[in-house]
Amino acid sequence: MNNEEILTLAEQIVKSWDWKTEVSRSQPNQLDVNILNLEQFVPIVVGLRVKRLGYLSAIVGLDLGREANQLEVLYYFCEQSSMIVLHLRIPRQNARIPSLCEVIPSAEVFERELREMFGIEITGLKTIEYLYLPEDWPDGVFPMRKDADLTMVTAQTGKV
Amino acid sequence: MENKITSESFTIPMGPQHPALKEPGHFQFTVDGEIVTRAYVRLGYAHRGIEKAAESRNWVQDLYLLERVCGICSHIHSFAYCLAVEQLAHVEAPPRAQAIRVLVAELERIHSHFLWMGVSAHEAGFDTLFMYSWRDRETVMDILEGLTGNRVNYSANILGGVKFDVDDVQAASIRKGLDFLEERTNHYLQVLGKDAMFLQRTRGIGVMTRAQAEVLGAVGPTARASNVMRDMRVTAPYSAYRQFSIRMMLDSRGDLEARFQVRVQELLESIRLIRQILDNLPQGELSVHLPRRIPAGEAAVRLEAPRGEVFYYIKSNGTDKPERLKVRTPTICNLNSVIRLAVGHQLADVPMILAGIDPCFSCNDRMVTLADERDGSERLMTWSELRQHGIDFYKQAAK
Amino acid sequence: MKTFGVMLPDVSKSLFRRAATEYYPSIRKATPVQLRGLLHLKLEACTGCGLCAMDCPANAIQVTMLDRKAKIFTVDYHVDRCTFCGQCVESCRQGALHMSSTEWELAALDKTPFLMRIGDTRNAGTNVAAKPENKPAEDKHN
Amino acid sequence: MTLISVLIALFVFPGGLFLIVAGLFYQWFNRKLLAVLQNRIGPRWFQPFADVIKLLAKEEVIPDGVNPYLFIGLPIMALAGALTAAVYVPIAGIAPSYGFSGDLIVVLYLLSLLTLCIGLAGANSLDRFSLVGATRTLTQLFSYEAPFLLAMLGPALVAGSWQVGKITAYAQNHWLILTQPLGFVVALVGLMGKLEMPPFDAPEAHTEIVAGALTEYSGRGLAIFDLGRAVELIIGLTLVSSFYLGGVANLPLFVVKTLLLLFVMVGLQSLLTRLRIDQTIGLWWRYGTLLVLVQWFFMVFA
Repeated sequence: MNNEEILTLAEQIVKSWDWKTEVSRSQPNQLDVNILNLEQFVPIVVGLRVKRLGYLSAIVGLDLGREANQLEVLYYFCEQSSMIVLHLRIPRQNARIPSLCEVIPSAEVFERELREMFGIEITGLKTIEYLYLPEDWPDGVFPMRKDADLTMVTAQTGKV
Repeated sequence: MENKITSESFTIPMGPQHPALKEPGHFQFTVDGEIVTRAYVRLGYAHRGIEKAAESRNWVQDLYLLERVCGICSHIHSFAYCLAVEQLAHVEAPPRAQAIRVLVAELERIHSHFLWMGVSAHEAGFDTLFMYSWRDRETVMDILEGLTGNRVNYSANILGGVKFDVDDVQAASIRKGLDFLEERTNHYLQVLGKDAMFLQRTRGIGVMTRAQAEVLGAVGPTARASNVMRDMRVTAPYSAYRQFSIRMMLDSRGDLEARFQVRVQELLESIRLIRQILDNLPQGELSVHLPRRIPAGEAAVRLEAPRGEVFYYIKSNGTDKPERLKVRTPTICNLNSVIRLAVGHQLADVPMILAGIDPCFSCNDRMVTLADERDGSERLMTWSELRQHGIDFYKQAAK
Repeated sequence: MKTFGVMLPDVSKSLFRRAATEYYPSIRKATPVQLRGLLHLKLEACTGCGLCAMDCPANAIQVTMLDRKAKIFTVDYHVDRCTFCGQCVESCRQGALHMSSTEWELAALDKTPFLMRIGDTRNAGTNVAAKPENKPAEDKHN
Repeated sequence: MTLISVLIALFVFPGGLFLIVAGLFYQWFNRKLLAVLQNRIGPRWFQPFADVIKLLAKEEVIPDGVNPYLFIGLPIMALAGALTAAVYVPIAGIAPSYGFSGDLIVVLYLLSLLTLCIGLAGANSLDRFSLVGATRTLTQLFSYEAPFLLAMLGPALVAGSWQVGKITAYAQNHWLILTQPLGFVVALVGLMGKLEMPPFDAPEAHTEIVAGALTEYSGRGLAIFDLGRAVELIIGLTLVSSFYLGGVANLPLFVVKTLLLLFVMVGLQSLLTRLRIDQTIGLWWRYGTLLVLVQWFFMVFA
């Protein structure tokens, strides 16, 4: 399967699952899928998995800022030189997305990272201990958010 | 360290400080006699907050910050960053610069694989191989020093190109070094494939099947040793790899021996590629100019680091600083596999299995320790503040 | 084919060979010309634009403009912060900066040699020892 | 023999002080040669002495939860055992000071006392690395002990005596390495196992279990264990060289023979990869013991 076939097939899968899903090509080798309904997310991933369209290369968290009041999560599925990117947009408050661990075991570390860095609750994630942050890290401070108040952290922990 | 001995489980901690780990990471192995029954990992001891710190530095400064994500594969990080930024700015480095970047990347791969060979031999208790492979690694480090001006953190890249040229004198000295390295690599191929005592420690140990490797998301030589075709240089060629193609080294056995074979054969392939580049170095400029403000947009690049696929995501908002920068290093993918592979093995094999993926903890631990709200005018002030709080962005974990 | 002692040739050769380890303080290897060592500034070429300071990833260079018209400025070079990446040399449009390939043994017992103040020091108003000759205090190359 | 000469023999030469100094010198030879074989510079001649002096001067930390008497007593017992063994062994080309019928067995078990003490010391401290190290030390002890013992009994059998002095006297005229080559090999490799040299250093494999049984030891205790190892090294070398390499003749010849043996051992160290503990046991029981038994078979029927 070459890149074009991979991306076309992926587009078909996504479209056939939910015809309203926005799909675009920002790069020749990249398919951007804007998932509007969180419930569609896991089934689409399963669809991609079944057809062996890429492995999960990375999960990127984004903070779109206070004005947008949204967080964005990008899932990069890569095969050869093609990239299928699933975009999830969620509100900053009570951010919650489903876990992919059941479908893709290797998603666990990425999701743990996402959870502690952005404060996005992952439904179905089994291990919720900190992967990177220290044990005494204060609750409710998510360092990768744009407005994270980290000077307070320094004062509290008295170190680093 | 409190003692947890119950009738069933006996937990052995490895790390954060442990002789088997050249960097801090924490593993807990529950053993039954000598057999590992459960493994647990905890990272973050070399966490320097690079991703967050990158958001408060300008595009040029980030280049050097990211080079310090890892001390061994430093070039590939700045390479990936440059590619992503150049993609955002819609420019492409001149062909000669691209070739030189790949040249340094392959030299770095040689350096990294030699280093890894020594470390794993040391884990296996074969110190002679360790000493010899590190002695020979000096050759490639000398080459890199003569070429770039530093032994680690080469700083070969600038945004839009490279800093230096390769002249005939340097090419000749590189070739001379490569001849020696090739001879030594062939010798090590013999040692690793023949030495009965060493094979006892590698053959059939830590076997990862192809299906496992795919499910656990292994990348790089670890995946290729399990016959998974993942090599960005081949499957998604970038930069000068489009002109200078490389062969993918695969092995179907999936054990430690296969990982050794794959890496050592990659060494030979890298040596071949470097010679090819030196023979056909394109003529032209060394760099193009990039604006200080990078146009808004998103870019994701994937490159093949010595340890596997490295993933960079950069989002620009049109200012002189990146909006978001995400680094996914190969070790984090491979660590998954090692945790699962260790179970059922002898405790004595665990360091070998760990070393088999060539783990690099400082690569993993990047994101956040502390950040700074900083603008240009307060530069020195915040810097001293940062220093005060002791985040060692620059004095990062050795390696 | 499995055999024992495959490294025997290496080991036996070593008996008659000088150790590969460097005898560092007693014998110094020559450094390559490319080596990025201590930074040097040609004051007469410098315009005090501050591009080097802006691009320095370690904030090792500080340019203080004292009089913009008369072009009186000081350049503080913090050797201890410098990561020797060479970006300032690339950034400088006047070609006023270059890095020495021989001055790399920069360790010192106190911090004074680590701050090098180049330029007009009359109005600097600090008590930091000025080092106009642009060199660390001890010359360890003798 | 006057009291003074006895005391000198015990404390200065050839026992006691001389033994320790010589042991440390042999340790240096081991380290230096290994470094040379690995194309390194290696330590200078006083390094082992400096190590021991430094350790002796350092504070000894007794961890919580251990029996302090055992913790302090075990290293002393180990060193004492090794030094006692020296009395029955022809050190430095001088006939053993004491001897009785069957002292060979006593010597071998006094040498094992060191290993036993290390194992107990590991088991005494509650550290997990120590416990694993202790288990491995003792496991390894049981694996090499039998073949090593059998290999040392080979010369005793042909000499017709189990007394070190008499075997040595017999070996003076018979180079047993020629008649019992297999026994010699097993004895030499067994000695490496006894001294926990690579490739038999699984009990202290530092990439796995830090320093094995002695992880918790520091300062004086560690120094004394180190001295014990040094003494054991020289006694072991003396035994093997005097049994298999033509007995003892004089001091220079003794030094040449033992250093030659050490040279071979260092060569093996540099060429071999550490064995896992299960592989060590397999090696000794499957091959070591078998080799010695084959040797015995030939001795008995030929």
